[in-house]
Amino acid sequence: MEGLAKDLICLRAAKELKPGMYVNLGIGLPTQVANFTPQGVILHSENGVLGFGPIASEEQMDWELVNAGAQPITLLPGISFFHSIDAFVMMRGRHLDVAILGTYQVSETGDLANWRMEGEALGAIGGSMDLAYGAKRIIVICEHTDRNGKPRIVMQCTLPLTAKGVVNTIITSLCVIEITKKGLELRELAPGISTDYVQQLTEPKLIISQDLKEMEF
Amino acid sequence: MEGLAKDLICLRAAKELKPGMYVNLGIGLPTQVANFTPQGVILHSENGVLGFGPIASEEQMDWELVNAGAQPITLLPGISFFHSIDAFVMMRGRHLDVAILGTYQVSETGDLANWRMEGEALGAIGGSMDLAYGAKRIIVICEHTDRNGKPRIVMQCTLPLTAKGVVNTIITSLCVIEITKKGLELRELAPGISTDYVQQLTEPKLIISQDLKEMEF
Amino acid sequence: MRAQLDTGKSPAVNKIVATVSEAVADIFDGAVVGIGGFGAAGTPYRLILALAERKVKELTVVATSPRQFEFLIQSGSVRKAITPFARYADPSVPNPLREPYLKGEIEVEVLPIGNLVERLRAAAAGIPAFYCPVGIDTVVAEGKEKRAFGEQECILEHALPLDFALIKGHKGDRLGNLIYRMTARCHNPVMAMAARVTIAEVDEIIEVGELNPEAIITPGIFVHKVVKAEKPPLDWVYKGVVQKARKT
Amino acid sequence: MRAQLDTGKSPAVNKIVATVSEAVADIFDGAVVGIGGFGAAGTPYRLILALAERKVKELTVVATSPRQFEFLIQSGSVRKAITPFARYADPSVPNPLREPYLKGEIEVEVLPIGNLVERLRAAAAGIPAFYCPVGIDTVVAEGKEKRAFGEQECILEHALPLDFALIKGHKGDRLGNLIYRMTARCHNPVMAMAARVTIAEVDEIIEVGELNPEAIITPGIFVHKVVKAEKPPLDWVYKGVVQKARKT
Repeated sequence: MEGLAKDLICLRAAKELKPGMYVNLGIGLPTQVANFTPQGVILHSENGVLGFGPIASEEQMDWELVNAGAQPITLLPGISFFHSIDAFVMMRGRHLDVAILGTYQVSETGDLANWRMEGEALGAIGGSMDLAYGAKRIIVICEHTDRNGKPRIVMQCTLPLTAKGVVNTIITSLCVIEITKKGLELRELAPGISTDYVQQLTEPKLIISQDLKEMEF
Repeated sequence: MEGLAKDLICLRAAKELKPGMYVNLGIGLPTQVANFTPQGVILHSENGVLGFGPIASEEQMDWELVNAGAQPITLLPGISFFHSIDAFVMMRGRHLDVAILGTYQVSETGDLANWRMEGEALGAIGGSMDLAYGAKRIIVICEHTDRNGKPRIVMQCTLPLTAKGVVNTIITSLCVIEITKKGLELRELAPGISTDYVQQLTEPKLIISQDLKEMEF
Repeated sequence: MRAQLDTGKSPAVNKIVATVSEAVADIFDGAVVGIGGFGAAGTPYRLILALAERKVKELTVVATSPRQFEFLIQSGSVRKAITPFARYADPSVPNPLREPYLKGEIEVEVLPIGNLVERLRAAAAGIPAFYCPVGIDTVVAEGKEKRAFGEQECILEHALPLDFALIKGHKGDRLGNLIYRMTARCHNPVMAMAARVTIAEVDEIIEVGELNPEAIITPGIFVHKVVKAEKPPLDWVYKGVVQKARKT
Repeated sequence: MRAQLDTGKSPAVNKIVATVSEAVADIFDGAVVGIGGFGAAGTPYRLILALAERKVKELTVVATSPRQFEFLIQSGSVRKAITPFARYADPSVPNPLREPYLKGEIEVEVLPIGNLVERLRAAAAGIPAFYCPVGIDTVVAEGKEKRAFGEQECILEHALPLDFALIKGHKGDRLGNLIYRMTARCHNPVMAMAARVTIAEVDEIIEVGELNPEAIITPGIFVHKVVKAEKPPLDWVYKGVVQKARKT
């Protein structure tokens, strides 16, 4: 499939983050956004840490300093540790400005399905529902289609829901879509990607923004 | 009125406390029990401290080291500070072995009324209800009668309740009473005090314990 | 493509304000204001005085006792008080709530400290309501929904969100990270968590990175303004009677 | 009349036990056992192994993921798992719950971490039940009572008390006071609070008074046994696959 490499999806997502924002990066692809966040963004992880730095290198690794995805992270001045009670107060009580989450499916009305894969007997809810309901703004980042080439942006989620009507923005390998009351508004295209191509790989009908532009990084 | 001085009531109450017990001493007279607790008793106060020592002397005073009654207290090795959320988890979640509380009235069935005085427009609930419901054992200490000479141990509380049916033991200037399913059992008398004298100043009919004895200190 | 963030750099965020007056400047008429402290310890006296001087009206104040809002009663700023001690703990100290309460000028809700703390925490944690046994069979239960869990009769208590919290820290940095000193911690952390805007007066402002990350009690996410303030005179603290203290 | 307590003496309480086997000796068949840790960090591996060796039966385990109870699945000790990650977070790691779940040998309740943490905290705090929006419109809400607060649809969640908690601290003293290390803190404090009996494995036992009273994270009231244990081999930690680790 055409479109952005994963690093570029993360880089584009990082542009949504401004100094002073409190941000959680979900398990999976979103954790990589930590490597691109502008200075002044304060990262939260649900295992109980606020204000950490990028993913640790092999030499920096300490197995007791990790994010919720168990990836080793780094210290920044001003970092704080707390227990999971307080970590989840931050998530569930609308204290976080943004959560960036991965997903299997997202619907036209912002329903999110990101905890159980197709055909899985069990699944991993983790902190995904807490973030989906609790953060002030939800940005979803993903490959535009799943590994079988099927759209992830669908009319109705067929996988078990994480939360209903919570997603604000979708950033994929092909485009940036804002979920508005009128529907899915296509705001940005990846370099070399056409509106038709995106529509072809997206179930719901897209509204083309009057300000449609090429993604910048 | 005859009977024990306040210090002796506190001293007798302190005998109920054993090493390893976690204990809260309510505002008022009970705070003075801190001066008599045997070594190994771990004192809790609802403003967020566990494992403190006796009331501070004039020279030891630090206005940021106080109990819930705003009395200056002292440090012991092993003391810990925490916020009021955790302080009240300890109280409400059955983590404390004993709470010693003052009272205006206590009923035959262990109802407690200790937050609003006769004729008061408002009152001070403070942490009294939290302790009354939350501690594993409630010991009430008080003068046997109120300042007008009327019984504090009554058939029915006429003052607003703190909690219903929670008191286990009453230690007064005259005696020690255990609240049993059958009623109030008189277990100990202060030196020189007679059963008749206690009954005369107590509304409910007392059951005289087969092991009735003189208080020891 | 932007280079990777330099590690070792602290976030470019500055929550420090210069004066207590500036710190309380946004508090509006009718706001719900929580005030930290338990007794004198942990009470943000300088913020309280600054707020009293602004003469805002119709506040709902949430605090342990009148010790935290007596200045605000005097400035005519209080419409309602939600407090576990609707007088000083020591009943011999004159009660500043009594007259305005009897005259109907100030509404008073008296409640167990634990119910108050849990209601604030619930607001912080996105929990709209919870059941608890504390208060059952008492005036606290009047007018409240009741329900038994097992043999335990409970009341339904609702979250109590704050528009503003005035709190007292010991040391703070420009990210809003705070530590407290001994029992001056008390209600300050929960007030901070429950408020939309938390304003902290501190004894000392320190550099980012000076606080031990394992011992930060209130992480900066819960704090919006930090101001250095002088400690209160000791006779405010020991006398208990705030009127007297004003003369110093 | 007894003389006043000497100040400066610490309480004569000793919660230290000599071995991890002794520490878990009282855990009975059918017990509800909470296990701290989030990923490898904060996981009390030595206590878990000691419990697996006892071959108790029919446990309900409450933990972040199978990482905390894979040894107990292998020892046939688990009847039910209450866990937010009903597989490893990385789906490419083989899921030890899958087979026993599909065969009906282990019942699995998968739930949001926050609901789990709040249910544990509720048990600790004497709150039998609370409402929260997280889980509404999902499988988490199935069979649960629902109620709207304002426009917010919520589910009723119940307290989850533990018979035992196995936790991992960094340093502890004989009173049970604990500190943790960085993100190894995670669920350990809430497990400690929610359990009738809390058993802590620590890297180091220190003298009473050595911990900074302002930085004690779990006060001793929540801890009943403390045992010094070796840190786990690093390949348990990094490989993610616990079976491999057993061979070391």
